[in-house]
Amino acid sequence: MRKIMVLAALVVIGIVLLYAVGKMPPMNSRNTPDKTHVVPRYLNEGESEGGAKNIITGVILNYRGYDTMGEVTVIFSALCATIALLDREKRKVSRSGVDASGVRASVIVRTVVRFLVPIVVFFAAYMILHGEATPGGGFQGGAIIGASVIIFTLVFGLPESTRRMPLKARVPFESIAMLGFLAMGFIGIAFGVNFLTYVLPGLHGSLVDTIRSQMLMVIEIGIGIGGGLVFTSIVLAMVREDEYELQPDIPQP
Amino acid sequence: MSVSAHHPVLLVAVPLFFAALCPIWGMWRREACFPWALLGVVTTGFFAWSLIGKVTSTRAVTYNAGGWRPPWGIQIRIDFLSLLLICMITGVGLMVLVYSWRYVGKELPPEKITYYYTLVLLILTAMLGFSITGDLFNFFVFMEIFSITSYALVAIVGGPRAVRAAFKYLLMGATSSITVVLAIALLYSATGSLNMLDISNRLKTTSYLPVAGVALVFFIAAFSVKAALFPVHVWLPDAHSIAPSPISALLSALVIKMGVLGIFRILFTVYGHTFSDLSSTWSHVAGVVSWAAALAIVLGSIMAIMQRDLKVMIAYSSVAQIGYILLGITMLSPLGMVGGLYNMLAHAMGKACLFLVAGSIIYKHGLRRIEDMRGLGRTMPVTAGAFALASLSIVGLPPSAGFVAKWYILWGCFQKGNFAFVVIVLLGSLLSAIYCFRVVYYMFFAGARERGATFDEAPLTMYFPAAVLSAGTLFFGVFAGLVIPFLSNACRAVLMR
Amino acid sequence: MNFSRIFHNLNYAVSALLFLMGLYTVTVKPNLIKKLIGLNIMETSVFLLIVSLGMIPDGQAPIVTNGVRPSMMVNPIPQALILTGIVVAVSTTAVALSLCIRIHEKYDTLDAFKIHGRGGL
Amino acid sequence: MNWVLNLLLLIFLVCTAAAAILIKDLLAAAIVFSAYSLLMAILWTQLRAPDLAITEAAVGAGVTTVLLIVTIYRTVRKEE
Repeated sequence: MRKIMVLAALVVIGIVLLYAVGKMPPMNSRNTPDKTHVVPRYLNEGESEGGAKNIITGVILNYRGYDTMGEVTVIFSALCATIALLDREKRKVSRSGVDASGVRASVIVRTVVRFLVPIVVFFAAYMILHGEATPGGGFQGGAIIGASVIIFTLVFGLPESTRRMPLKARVPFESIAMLGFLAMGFIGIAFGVNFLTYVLPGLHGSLVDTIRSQMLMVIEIGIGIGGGLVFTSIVLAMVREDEYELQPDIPQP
Repeated sequence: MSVSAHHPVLLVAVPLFFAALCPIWGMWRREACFPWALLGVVTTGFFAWSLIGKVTSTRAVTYNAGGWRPPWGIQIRIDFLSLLLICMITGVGLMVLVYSWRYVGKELPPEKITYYYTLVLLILTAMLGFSITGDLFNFFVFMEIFSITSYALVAIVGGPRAVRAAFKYLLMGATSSITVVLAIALLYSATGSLNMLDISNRLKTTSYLPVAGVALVFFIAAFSVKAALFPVHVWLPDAHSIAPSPISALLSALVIKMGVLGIFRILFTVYGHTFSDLSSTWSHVAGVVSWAAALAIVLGSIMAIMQRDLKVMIAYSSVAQIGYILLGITMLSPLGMVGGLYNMLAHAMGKACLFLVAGSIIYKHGLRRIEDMRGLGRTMPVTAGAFALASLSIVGLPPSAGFVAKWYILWGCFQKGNFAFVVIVLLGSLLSAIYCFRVVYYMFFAGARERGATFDEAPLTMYFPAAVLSAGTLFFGVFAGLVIPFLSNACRAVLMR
Repeated sequence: MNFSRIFHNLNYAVSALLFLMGLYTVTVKPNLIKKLIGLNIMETSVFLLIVSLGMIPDGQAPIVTNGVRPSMMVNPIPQALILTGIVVAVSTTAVALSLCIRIHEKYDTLDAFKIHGRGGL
Repeated sequence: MNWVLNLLLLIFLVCTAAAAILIKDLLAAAIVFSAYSLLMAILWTQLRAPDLAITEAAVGAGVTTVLLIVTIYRTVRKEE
């Protein structure tokens, strides 16, 4: 009964959607409203005004920087929500270096991961720092940092990764993405221009561009570190297994 | 440019700053979180206060984030409705925060307190940002922040019913969020812009009006879920009744108003200008919303009467009151709209007060069932008195703010000549009188002897906010002239263009 | 209904189909994790729609490099919006999964019908 | 944009989505969902959105899948 009602509703929604698809501007054409109104300025002036060769980076950090501030707040609130629901990982856990079934990861996996993680982190750093000119940026870099921590945790176990990244070191930096945005915004206000304006008055020549790219870089690094730590903390809070605490240490082979 | 020109953005930036630093304070010392959050809300309240004069003297205060003019950048735009909402958010938020101090200390495990205050600051930030933005996608971003935080706050205590209710809320809320993105995508494809006023201008000339019409339907459907309009209200009674009481107050008084604001912005700010092809779709959508709202008034009240648990009853009453607000707004007469918007204010204060009172009773005596409230009027006079005053406003009796609101709504119905709605509004008031005064009766008049007449009041920081809020309903009933002229100007401007 | 236009807008039609599949999963499937997978499918389907909006014939990625003129670039706004959208999606999923863990602790099942009785969620 | 590749990717997308919905084993469904995300990433590179493709590959296929798997590991694996 419920299924039939749902299916009927879905059919109605589907017909409405198909109707919209039939009436929508043709795909893959140049003369649709979205490509003639706001975008030309972004594409033509994006490098000089927005301060980034990668127009998307310019749009998300500069033209729509306020949105991106909201976006980093979204992941921060997701972290707060996860912690509020699940609590932080416990600090003292004794069973180290084993996976869930109590089996130590093989030496090959451990060695490979030990070499892989620095490379992945290095790649993430490249992505964060070079997001201005190539695809990538703070979020992508942050997600990759998070992924590297996940790999590390899977192989070396939760205690090892909480030892490497203790809670006290993580908490102050989790909100750094928002603080980066706010700091740059307040600098703008202090100089008498609008919030999140990177072109400060009273500067001349190439200094304007330099200051702007430095400010964008601060925000980008903030997003990278903050995003990476948030993903790390969410995953660590979720993999926390309460049974870990109760079991004695397994002797290392 | 002086600092006062930046107040619109500081309204978001300052509470965000406080929220960002809250976990760090909590790591140092848990007790530091409450004063820190209080300081944040008070500072934000100062900015909201400072905007009152500016907004009432001009039609709207605008601020370009990043210094980019509207179609290219994000514009913050504070009109009178936004002003009303930010005053409500900071005011009710402050009261709820003060109330939380003792309540949370008892109800929550200590390790969750830090993140409780962080989440409350985040939810207030997001609602402030949502009320003042003039950009559709920014609208969505802030909506996501307050949605995610409210899912977590509902389940923060972690009882079985709480996590179940929170998951239900999350599923419906997330589905509606996705629908909002879909609608934004359709509207963007038809107009090529994201600024609300710019979209509204471009809708006059676009050749893709059918797409915009479909987007309108999706928008309204999605925001109806956030506002808990009648057929999609099913998450509300569970979530609002099981959440910790200060959070119930926050959700019922403010968060569902955000859905109403979404419907208002879409119907009037974005689609208000469009005529010709779209006008029939538009008026049909408004008609459907007003009938759903009328049904919500009747059925929500009936469900509230059938409840035996006080908080569930108050939650169902929210469904009915949202019906009043949306009925007033979608009636398309200036008087009705004034009534609907004024009811937002009245309901925010009244409903926050009712939930805080219910929380005090749970805190003090652990009572949830209405029959168990006998004699509380003697032992907890301030709390019970606040409840009685606030229920005057919920029912809509003079001299409360709820009376003014319902009077205007009724007047609007007469103006439109829609007598079915007249009957429904009056019937709704009658039904709400039944469910509210039943509780008042138990508190003050039934079986007082069973409980000792000793004074056994909740702590000061708990009955004071409730008393302030109920006094607020009285104040805005007597001095409705402070707000109504501006509201009616705003409504006439919205409807006449 | 204009079927040739629908076929031309194939990406849009497929994203509409994926949206419906996701919605079906969210409403009908009893398992909570299944519902979340459906939610994610819905989300990505909308993202596909928005990204497809920005495409132009022989378009290039909107990155200023040698030999790419601004008129050859695809629309960057949808991409900027979806970047936000993806992060929002993963945030919602994280919160929902934490709720799932708690629900499993309390009810020892993730079946909506067992948790809620007959009506399901 | 290559029409043939686009069409193929769309077909695969629908297939993986259907599989992720229909498979009873939640772990397998999560893995199939990760494949779906990767296909979406490839489609986005075809639509000239490299930034999005990287994000979707890292977040959609990586982080979301890991979160799903962690949850499945802590709860139940089979859909009853």
